[in-house]
Amino acid sequence: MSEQEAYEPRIIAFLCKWCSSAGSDLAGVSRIQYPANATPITVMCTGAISPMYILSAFNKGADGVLVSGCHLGDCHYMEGNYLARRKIHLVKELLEFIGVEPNRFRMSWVSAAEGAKYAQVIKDFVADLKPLGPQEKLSRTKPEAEHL
Amino acid sequence: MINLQDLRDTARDLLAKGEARAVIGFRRGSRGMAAEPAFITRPEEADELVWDPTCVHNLALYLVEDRKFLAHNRAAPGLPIAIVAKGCDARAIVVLMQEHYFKREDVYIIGVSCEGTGVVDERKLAVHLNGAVASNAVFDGDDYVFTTVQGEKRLAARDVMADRCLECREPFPREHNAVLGENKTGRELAAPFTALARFETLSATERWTYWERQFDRCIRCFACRSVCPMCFCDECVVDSITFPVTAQTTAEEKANRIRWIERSATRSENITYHMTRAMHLAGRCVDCGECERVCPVNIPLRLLNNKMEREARERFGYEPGASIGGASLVGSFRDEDPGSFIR
Amino acid sequence: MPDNIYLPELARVAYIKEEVGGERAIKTFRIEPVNGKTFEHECGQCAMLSLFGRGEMMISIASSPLIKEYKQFSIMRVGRVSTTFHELEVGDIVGIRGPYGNSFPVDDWRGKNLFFIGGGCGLAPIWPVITTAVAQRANFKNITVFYGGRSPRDIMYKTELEKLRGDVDVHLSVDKTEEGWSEFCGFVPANVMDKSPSSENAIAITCGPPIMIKYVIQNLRELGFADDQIYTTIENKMKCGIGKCGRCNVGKDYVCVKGPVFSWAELKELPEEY
Amino acid sequence: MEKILDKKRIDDWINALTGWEILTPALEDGVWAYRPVSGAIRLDHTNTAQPPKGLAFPQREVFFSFEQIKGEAPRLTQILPDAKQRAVFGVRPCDGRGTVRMDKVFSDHAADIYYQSRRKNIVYVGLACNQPPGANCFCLSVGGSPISSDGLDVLLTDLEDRYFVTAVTEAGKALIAAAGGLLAEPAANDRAQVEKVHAQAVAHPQRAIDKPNETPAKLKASFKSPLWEELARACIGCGICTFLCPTCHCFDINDEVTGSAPMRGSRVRTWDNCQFPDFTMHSSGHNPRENSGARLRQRVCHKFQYFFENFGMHQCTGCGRCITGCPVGIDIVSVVNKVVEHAG
Amino acid sequence: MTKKRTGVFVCHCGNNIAATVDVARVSQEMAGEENVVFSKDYVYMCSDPGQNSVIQAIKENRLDSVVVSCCSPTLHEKTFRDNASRAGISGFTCEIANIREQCSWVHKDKTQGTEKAIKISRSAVRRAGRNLSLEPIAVPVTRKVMVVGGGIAGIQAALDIANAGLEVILVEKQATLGGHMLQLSETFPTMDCSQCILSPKMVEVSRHPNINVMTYSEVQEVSGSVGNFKVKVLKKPTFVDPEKCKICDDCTKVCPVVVPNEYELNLTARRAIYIPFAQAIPASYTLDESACLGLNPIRCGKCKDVCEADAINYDMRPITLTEEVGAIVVATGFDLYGQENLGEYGYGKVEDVLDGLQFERLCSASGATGGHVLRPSDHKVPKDVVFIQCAGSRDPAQHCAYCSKICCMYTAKHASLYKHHVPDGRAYVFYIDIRSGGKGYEEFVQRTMEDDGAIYLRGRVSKLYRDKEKIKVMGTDTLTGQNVEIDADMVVLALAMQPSKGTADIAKVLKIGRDKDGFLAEAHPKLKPVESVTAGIFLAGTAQGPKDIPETVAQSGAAAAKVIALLSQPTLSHAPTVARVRSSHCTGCEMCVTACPYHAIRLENGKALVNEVLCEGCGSCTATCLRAAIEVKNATQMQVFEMIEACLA
Repeated sequence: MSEQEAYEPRIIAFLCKWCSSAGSDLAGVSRIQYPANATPITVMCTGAISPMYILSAFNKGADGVLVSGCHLGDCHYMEGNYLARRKIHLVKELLEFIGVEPNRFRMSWVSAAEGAKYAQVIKDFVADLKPLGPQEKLSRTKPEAEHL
Repeated sequence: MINLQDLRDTARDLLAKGEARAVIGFRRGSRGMAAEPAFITRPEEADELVWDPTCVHNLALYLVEDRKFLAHNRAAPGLPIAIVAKGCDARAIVVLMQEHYFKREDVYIIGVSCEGTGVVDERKLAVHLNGAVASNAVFDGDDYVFTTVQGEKRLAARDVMADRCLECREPFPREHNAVLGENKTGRELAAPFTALARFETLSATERWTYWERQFDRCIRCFACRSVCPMCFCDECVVDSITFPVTAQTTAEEKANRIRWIERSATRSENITYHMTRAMHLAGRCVDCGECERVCPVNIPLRLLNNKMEREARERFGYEPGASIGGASLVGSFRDEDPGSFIR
Repeated sequence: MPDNIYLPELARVAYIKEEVGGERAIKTFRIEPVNGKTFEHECGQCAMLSLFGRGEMMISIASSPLIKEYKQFSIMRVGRVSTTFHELEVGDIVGIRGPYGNSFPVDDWRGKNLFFIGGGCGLAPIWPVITTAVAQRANFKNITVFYGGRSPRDIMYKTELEKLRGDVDVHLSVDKTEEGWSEFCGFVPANVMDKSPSSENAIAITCGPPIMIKYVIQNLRELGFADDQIYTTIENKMKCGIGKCGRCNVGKDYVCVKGPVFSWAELKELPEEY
Repeated sequence: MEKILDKKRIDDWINALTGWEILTPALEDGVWAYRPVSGAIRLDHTNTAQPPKGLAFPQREVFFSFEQIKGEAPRLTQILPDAKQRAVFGVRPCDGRGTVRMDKVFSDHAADIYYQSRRKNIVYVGLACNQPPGANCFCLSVGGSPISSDGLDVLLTDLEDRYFVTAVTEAGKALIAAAGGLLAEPAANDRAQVEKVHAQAVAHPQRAIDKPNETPAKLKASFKSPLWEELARACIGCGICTFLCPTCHCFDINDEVTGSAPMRGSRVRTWDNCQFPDFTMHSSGHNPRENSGARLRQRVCHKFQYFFENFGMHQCTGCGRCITGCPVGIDIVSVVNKVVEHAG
Repeated sequence: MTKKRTGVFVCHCGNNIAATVDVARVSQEMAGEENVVFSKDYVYMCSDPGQNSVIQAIKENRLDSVVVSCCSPTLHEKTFRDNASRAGISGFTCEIANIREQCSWVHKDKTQGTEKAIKISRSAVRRAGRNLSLEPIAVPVTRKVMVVGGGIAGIQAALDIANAGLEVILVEKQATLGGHMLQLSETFPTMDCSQCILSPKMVEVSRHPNINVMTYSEVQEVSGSVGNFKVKVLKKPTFVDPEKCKICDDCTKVCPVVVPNEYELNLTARRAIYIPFAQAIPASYTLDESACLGLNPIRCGKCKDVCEADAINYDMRPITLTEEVGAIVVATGFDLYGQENLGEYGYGKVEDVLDGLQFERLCSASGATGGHVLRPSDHKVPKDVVFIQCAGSRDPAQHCAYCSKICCMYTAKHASLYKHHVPDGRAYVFYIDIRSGGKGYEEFVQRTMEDDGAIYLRGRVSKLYRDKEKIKVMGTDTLTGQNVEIDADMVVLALAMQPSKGTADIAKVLKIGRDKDGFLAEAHPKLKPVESVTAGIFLAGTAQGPKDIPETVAQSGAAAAKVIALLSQPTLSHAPTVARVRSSHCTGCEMCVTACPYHAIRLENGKALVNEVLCEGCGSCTATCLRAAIEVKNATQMQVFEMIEACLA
């Protein structure tokens, strides 16, 4: 088995409780299989996801971070995902700006009815991450170059 | 062309007439040609004030310090505090007021227009003076004139001007009580975000190699944070977590401080620190460029903040420091915000 | 001095007692070396306790040097590390390094009257001196302990203090009295004035909140105590314990090296940065 | 031991030093910094932005790592820095004298093995300042000089086309020896020229502390002076002055957690700074040095009074970095002068 | 302060989890966690013995927090929180680790599955380790209800609620109650007269001591939350005092202004002052401000002059009333798919092409033609009438994707009504297929075909145009495959049902969601069909989706029952997981205030202050605050921080 196949990216998936987490539940109920790389962290709303969470996940060694919430207009809290969209956009731009591979950070809308989509999102994410190899740019777990 | 006497007279009158309890401005420093922040409370001190290309500091910071001082001593502001503010400084003051850090009536803004020029970048100047040391600097139209041991040296301002000034969107302090100098907004210097645009032509890998080198230099002196008027939090994500925020902070709170970022100047922590700062300044940074100026190891911090600022402008139609009222960038949204990146 | 001054020894928490409850609770911990042997210390010295993953804190050793099998610390819950310390259970392992700082010149005090004046958790730093003096009772003349807390509930070492009576004159006080409190009511300095001890052939050792120390010293001098008859200990933020990290620096001295014990004669020469 | 080295041959000398890591000043993104040598070496720096302090006393030093499995005793592993041999070229005399002061702190009493294991493997090849001094240099005021070899192992003096090489220590001699026949014996005119150059260097006008000898006493007398607060009014409490200082050694110790199942991490030392407001703050919230005035006083007095009282020397080498670097123009020379003058 | 004592319970869920997750290992790994003092796995945690073992373990081990690694929290979070409470600790200290839906059911590899299950459980343990023992917040309730919409849905709900002894405010936009049902002639399948069954209810409403009817009124603004809403209602002026008005009709006789009568679907005209129907409630005239010459005696004032009761008052002004209610029922009804949307079938362009409601009016005895079916253009009796079903429905390409559900039935009704009125006429019905689910529905359609002889043609109408007297209707009968061409006198379109115009606005005002078709969204399609996503706001009638009268009435009853159940409690309980301000960190920058979708935060002397009843705990404030000065209890940044750490440990 090639090196790339051997490497299993570690993904943190921030899911909103009402849509995406429910969506992933539906994927479960429908027994749709997808890779086990993503560990879900359920939050009340994507609007509650502070940019710190994302930076911190990378800092703690995540190879990829996913933020998933309700489609626009479906937010259980009406506006949370609109606020999130703006914040996440900025984080994404910033990460790419300093040269972090765009594929390491991803946002998606997955409704409670889109179990299949959730599975697909994870499949794609894992597939896109594998060629990139471990994330070492923001990760503190990486051995340190001495500071002069 | 600003007449220094007008500046001094304005300051003197404010103090003499008891309309301000102090004037924050610039005075001649002891270090070569450089000006330094001045805090004058007596009318006769007004003549210490100067206005020249070395008035680089964003004095808005000291309004924050003043607030903290008052809060610490549970004192009421009383008379307003007057401050000499360039275009960018005035924008910073507006953001602070937008965030209710102090009230409009607590500040008397003596605006100074940067007109045809901005302020000098000592690093650029050093190159032009190769070795010589300037003891004095004055504005002269679109030029700076420096006094060195070899005599006078006249340089086109734009050649030794700080990048932040070259790219300045508004050299005129829109928000002011009194203002000196003409409104030369829209002067023909470098377009805003020029450096940013240049940088963005690089590939992702090139960008990373660049930032890697920059962040590796950071020694975590936190000057970028200390000098920033927007970094007024009492507790910062990178502070030593053994430090109690206030005397009232409970043992519980101290024990439960989150250590987002270590104090070690390692790459991962440095990057996370600077990224966090950029995020926290998104929609608040007015590009006064102080962080970049003070950095002892010359990290181009403006690029990060500019990036956020341009996103805010172009994608969200948001302009920091434009109005005192109005929602914050991250506390609001528009239906037409970009969302194409979402799957 | 070990060759790596930053590397702590491991020690086991053998005994925990809650002295005082409430927001600023005080707990007493006995810790014994895991590998059987540990450093010796003198009265008044401190040790750096650590919880791995949380950090270190400098605490004065509250047990007498005569006790070798364990070291005792009375810790108030104020900061990050101390709060976590209060969560410990018997058997937990902590780190310890030391001893740091100078000590009370107990031997120079042979044949003298000793007055100990403590307030709040300020009893802990002078406790080793008291217990040592009592253990070597014959070496000293009268031993008197003044100690006070906000209320009866804030009195630490209650049972231990009771045990002292007989060997020692114990004068307790509380700022606010409560039902069933028979002893002095008022601040510690007042209690001292109330008993007005003689400065004759005497040494006064005081420790407690800065404000208390200030007035105690004032009163003692009124009672005729000379500057070199008065001893106290001061604390500053410390990180290294060996005069390098710069935190506890006061004037030319480092509290972790030249302190924490100072005679008033020495202390008043120092800049007021403690 | 004194030698002469043809400037063109300095690279050969460096190449001859096999097994050594060679650091030389390099201009990177507009900043002079010590970097592992690559290509032809440049020694035309006024001085580096940072002193070589970090080589023996890095911003981050790992003391030991720990791992704690629930119910078991924590496992501690001491981590000593790897002892690679380093030669640093182009160190200015002020920074050479900086290392002397660092040695005092970390080696005199309670030796610090982390500092020492790095320090003992570093050889400083100094370069005398015989070009006009930087705008904020004042080494002469603090007992130093542009040609001082204090704390250096080798001192180079630039004689236009060649270097006059003086070995100061045994380590220095060894370094020269390693070059074999590369370095020649100096001729009489070389010595004459060195003396001339040195004389000129010392004669260059510098900024000056007016009464260096009276300073400690005058500072002691000025502890309660209102001047401190006034002079520190603009201070923003950043770490530039101390982090760029060749002699500042204050540090913080923290536990860095890298994993939580089981809990593991390391205890690390990082630079800290007496100008940070929280530096001396007690857990109780009480802060012995509450305002920037007190903090400026601490920095100045520590350098010009306390250290002097303890070691008989100023803890300042006049490199002027804190002046050049200060974002708000706080200028230790004028601060000292003002306070001393004010003390009468 | 002591360490947390957490218990972990790992469920096998038979083989559902155990098949792909080594449950024993998960439980053993969790035992290694700092705060965990008890850890076990069991075959069915949610079974009675399972639940009891949780309660027992809590008591025996003095647990203060619980983590159950099992199925999705949506299924058993409540179960185990109740167990926790029964064991004497706060239910909010209990966390669910979803290792079934999010793990065992979606992975095959046991090693990977187990690893992931451990991560998920560990992060739940870390979170539980910092949970506060919270108890629900008790909220006093206002025992008063607002029903928005005075159609049959609103009327029914209002009556049911009022009869349960609660006060009701019934708000209707139009000048009369009744809604669309009042416009119908007969109702399928029983063919009883619509007005005859509706008007008694309208009267009952108007007379009911517990019901306050506000017609010609609109909801403008809603604040507050379940149990305590504050509603601003705008009452438009009718310029006629219903108390005085004798409905003598003198005023209309003198009114010089003539405008189309919307209540008659513009088949007839009315005056500027008018009464929508004879049976209108309130029984009073309304002066249409937009049509009137100017509410000014000098301009006109004829009506005022003739009114003997002196009921007319030109000085009436709009008034805004603020009502406090504990719950709201939204029954804003439907509109027909408007001609502005429907290009085909000459609707609104070709004369004598009518929509369903217009045809109802033609058949209605109270209608323009006095119950005679005459075509509008020339008042002749139409001999050939074409009925077109699914006009705008079931057409995802151009129009509504959904089926409007009632068209099959009312078209059958129309056809048979027509045949009763014009026995020698011919009724053609173009249909895609017939959906007649419902009691007696299929039989009704059969009767229409067989007894009344309506001609059903399966297929769509391809072309339709006016040809002098006639309307040429061309289409294909897909059953015979033949092209059909009919010279019709009249065409009736069974237009799609869509949410009434006001629905979008009311949804915005009430902050309740709408589905993709614009109908009000129910909280759960199956389990909460009459609840909106916002607590305390319920849905009834066609505003929620197309339905016929019996269904509407049933749903109204259901909504009423929910409201009654809700307000029968003395106090409501509100989740305690709400935002809390760390005022030592708050600088009063107001970012959270603007970010809060519930307007639950305000500044008070320079610091943010949370209204715990309004706060839904979404956490938008947390992510917006730069200083972590505001956090949601039991979902703090510290907890997320540690969960991230746990997942990457």
